[in-house]
Amino acid sequence: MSADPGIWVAAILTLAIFSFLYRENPVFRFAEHLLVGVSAGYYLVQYFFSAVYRKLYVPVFDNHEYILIMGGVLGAMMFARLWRKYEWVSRYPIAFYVAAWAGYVIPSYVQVRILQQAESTMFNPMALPPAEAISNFIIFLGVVTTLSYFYFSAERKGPLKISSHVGVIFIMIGFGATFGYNVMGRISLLIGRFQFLLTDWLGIVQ
Amino acid sequence: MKRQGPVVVAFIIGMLMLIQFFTPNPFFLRLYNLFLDWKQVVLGCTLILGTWSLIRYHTRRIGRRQQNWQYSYVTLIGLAFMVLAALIWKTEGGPYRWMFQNIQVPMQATMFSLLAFYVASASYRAFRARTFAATLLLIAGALVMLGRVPVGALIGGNIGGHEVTVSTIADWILNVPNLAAKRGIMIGVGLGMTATAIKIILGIETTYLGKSD
Amino acid sequence: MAFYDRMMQIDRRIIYLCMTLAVAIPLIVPIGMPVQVSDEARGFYDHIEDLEAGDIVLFSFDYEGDVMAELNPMSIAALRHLFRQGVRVVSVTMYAGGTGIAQDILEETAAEYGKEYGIDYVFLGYNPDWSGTILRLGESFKATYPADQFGKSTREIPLMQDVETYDDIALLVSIAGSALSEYWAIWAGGRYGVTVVSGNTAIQAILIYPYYNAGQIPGFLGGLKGAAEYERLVDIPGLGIKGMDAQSVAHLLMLSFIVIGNVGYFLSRRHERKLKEE
Amino acid sequence: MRSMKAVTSRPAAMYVPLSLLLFLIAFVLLCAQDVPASPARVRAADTPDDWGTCLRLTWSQAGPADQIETYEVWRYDGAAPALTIPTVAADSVDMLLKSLGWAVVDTVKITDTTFTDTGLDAGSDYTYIVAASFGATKLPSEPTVPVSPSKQYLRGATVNVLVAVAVFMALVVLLVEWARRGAKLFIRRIAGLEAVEEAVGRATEMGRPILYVPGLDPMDEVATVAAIDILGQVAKKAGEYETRLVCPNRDPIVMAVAQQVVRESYASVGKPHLYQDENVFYVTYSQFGYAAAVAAYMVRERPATNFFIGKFYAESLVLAETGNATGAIQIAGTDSDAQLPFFISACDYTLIGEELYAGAVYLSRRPLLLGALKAQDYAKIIILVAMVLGIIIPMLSPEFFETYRSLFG
Repeated sequence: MSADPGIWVAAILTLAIFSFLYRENPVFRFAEHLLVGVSAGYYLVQYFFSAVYRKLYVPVFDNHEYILIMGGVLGAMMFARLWRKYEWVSRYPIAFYVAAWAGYVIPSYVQVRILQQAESTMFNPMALPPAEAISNFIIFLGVVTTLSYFYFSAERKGPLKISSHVGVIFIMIGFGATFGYNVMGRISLLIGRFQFLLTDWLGIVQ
Repeated sequence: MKRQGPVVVAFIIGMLMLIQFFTPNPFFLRLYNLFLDWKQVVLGCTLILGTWSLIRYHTRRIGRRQQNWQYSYVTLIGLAFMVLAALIWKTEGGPYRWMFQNIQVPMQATMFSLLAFYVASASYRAFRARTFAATLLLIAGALVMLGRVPVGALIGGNIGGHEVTVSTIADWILNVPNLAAKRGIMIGVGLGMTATAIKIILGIETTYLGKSD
Repeated sequence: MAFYDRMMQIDRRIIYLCMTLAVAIPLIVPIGMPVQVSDEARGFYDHIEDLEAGDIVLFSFDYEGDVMAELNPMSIAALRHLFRQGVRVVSVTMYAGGTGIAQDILEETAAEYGKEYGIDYVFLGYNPDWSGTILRLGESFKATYPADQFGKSTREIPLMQDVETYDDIALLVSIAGSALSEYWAIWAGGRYGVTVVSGNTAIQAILIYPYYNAGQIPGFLGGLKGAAEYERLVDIPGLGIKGMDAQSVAHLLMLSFIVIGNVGYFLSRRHERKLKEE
Repeated sequence: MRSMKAVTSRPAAMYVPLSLLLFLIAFVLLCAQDVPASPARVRAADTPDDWGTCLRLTWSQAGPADQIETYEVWRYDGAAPALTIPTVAADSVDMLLKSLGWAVVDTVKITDTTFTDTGLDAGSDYTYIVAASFGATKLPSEPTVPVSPSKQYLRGATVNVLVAVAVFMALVVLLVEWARRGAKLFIRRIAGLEAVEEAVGRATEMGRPILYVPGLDPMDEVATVAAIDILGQVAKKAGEYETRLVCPNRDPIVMAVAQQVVRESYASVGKPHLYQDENVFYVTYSQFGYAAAVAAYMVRERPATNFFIGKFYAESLVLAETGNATGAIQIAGTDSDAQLPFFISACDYTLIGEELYAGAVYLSRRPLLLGALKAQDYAKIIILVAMVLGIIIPMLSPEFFETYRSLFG
């Protein structure tokens, strides 16, 4: 059994969280509130200090890159929302924050999520062994019908009805597969916690 | 100033970032890096607003003696302790790091590991051959689940000269129908995301600025 | 309540209890199940195996404490493999919570192979904003990370003299609990032409398949099974192989519950049909 | 030498020229192997897709590889004057080149036969020499033709993306304009969204709150923007029914935006007094800290309706399964495809992928947004046609197929 108080604290809190599976109870409630408080403090320190110190204080005061003051100005503008009358001021940093990334993602998503995915769906059936050609054709069929499932401009009637039904078949198989595949990952997390309890804390398993 | 200003800002900033992708001009790259730095500072500052909101939420609960108000002290003390610990003993070691490693990390990991239980109860409920669609979900799920553990490679046999096991079927499901569905969804989502981003830049979408229509 | 109704409505807590036992017992009493290697894991292995001594690999710890159980076995096995090959490792993390994990694993594996900090490996630490970091590394490593995790200037670290941009990187390994390996592939791979292989949590791994098939990520390890397969390939048994027994038993347990639920469902349907006929 | 002897000892004169020839061939072959040659065919060219700061050098391997240790790349800023180097002694070569204004840029491994010189000025001329160096010997190549790096305004590899983005933007602008002019645009029913009204109504009847989780991602994630849109619509309904809406947040900026949106929504249905800051609050940036708090909230306060709309990660099942156990009506919507199966198995309605983006449009029925949704559908048709062509074309002409396919890569 471990003699490290840190391990003991961690083990007790681990059990406290597990107790939620049985029912919500005071021990869990304590652990949950502690987790919220400690993690909120942790991230405040990590992000506030890393951002304001590294991206504002150091560049401006040590490196004299005065343009970075603008970040501080935008950040300060967010505080305007504490007074309802000046809340509109905070819309500027929000507009900046959202639009900067929106502009950036447009070409990236078009390239990676649309064009390249369409490209990988195309294939030359003559150049492939039959088994692979069939698999590729199934992929093609699945992509086309799944995409047709998301066609909003018409009622699902006639050919669209058939193709979106086929699309649902693919979607359901895909979801089943994702579900099944994820089971493994979820269980390994639990294995990790048990390894901690059994090895690090109790020392039963080596 | 109040209404149109932010929309104009969104247009200019968004367009600059859009152009950035297409040109090797270093000015745009510098701009991009600058914007990222500004964004970090905005997030850092807003975290103070967020934390303020958390503090107010809990002080109100205590003030009004709402149900379970005593626990709000735990949150507030935990928060205050972390901030003070960082200020007094710095973040590389000391109590700040100890709290992170022995309180935050194990609880987060345990919360995450609850998924092993939830995934079991959810699959027990959802994987039932009620409808055609649910049956497909069930079959694909069960095959992949079996195929991804060592047992799966042992179940199967030789069909037409090919070694077919649950593992190979599972791999085929992952690589063919699953891939097709994922890709179809991905293209659709890509279009939706791109359209939304275009709407933001062009000022067609403004709800995020808190404007109702 | 009829028996088949009971089969369909097992209390959640009974499922939870069985799950606890299914994971705990095999850990205490191991069974030793065989591991079969997938093509994805072989791709990951081959890309590392093809490296030459002296090559430089960028190794990114893209995860935090919550997925340690799944990803630490991969990081450890991959670093052992890299160090065994005599490859030099430049390491980073894209998560604030990843620094402690990265530091521990690097120190532990480097010590096993007698590697020296600053010459054989270096840890640059965490830089907020992963997307910016990924792109900026393409312009300059030293400008993105003026100092390493321990505050030492990167200009003074011998290993960093050979690293200016992605052009100097022979392979990028991202061990990720999120979409980060996809982003590495999209930006570092797509824009700067670095080969990216990844180790992923099982949930993330399923999203890697489109990238794997399109050749954007030519090899990856999926979940604990991926780690076990890889441990098999490098022939260094570790946490992955140890956990596979518990994994197998837990899967069988879940399948049994699903079977019970379905049998109950069919019995109840048959019963309903009988009632109708009567 | 032995062969010469052999020739003279034989009378047959015809062997003499033949032997000489053989000797010559042998000599040339031996020389080719023994005497190192300087790097040949040195070329400098502009690198594509940059801002005129790089030049790329290529050359063919100098022989023999086992003797040469490294290559030195020398640069002369400008068009170098003609140059003859009479010596191969490394020191003399260095001195001569340096005195003429040449400088070493870098030393390259013997296995490399390319080098990219960076940090140059666009438009200026540069001349290069590549010298093979071994021991005290250095064999410089002929100087290259002077080359100047040039600026490219457009990254060549992104032209297809540029065209696609331009087409898509044009579609959006056109259809939005069309909608603005009052064109009637049809959108089909989306099941999950029909249920919103019912879900809000149920919470009202039961006198319990509505929980709205706007995903875990920051405000710049597109899914979060969609989640905020839908939040606005849900808040209006909640305002009409005077039902409490609770929205815990993981990201502080999303919290700020959500507060504003909820307040405006209440105001727009004439119930501004219903808004209270404490119902839209920040919890913690920690993913599972947040999940723990929200799960605990569901068990303690038992909201009648849960919305999980936006970008989700592994915590999705913690939220959905806990909500399912409390018996709440659950409506989910996400583009995180890995989380969709969990939402589908534990929620009553799930907006899948793109439906999330259609959701806000569908609920608000704002014509401009409808126009943009139409643009998405037309783009979808273009992609579908392009993919169908992508399997028809190879059957007709495999050569053209490669070209066609490369348009997308």
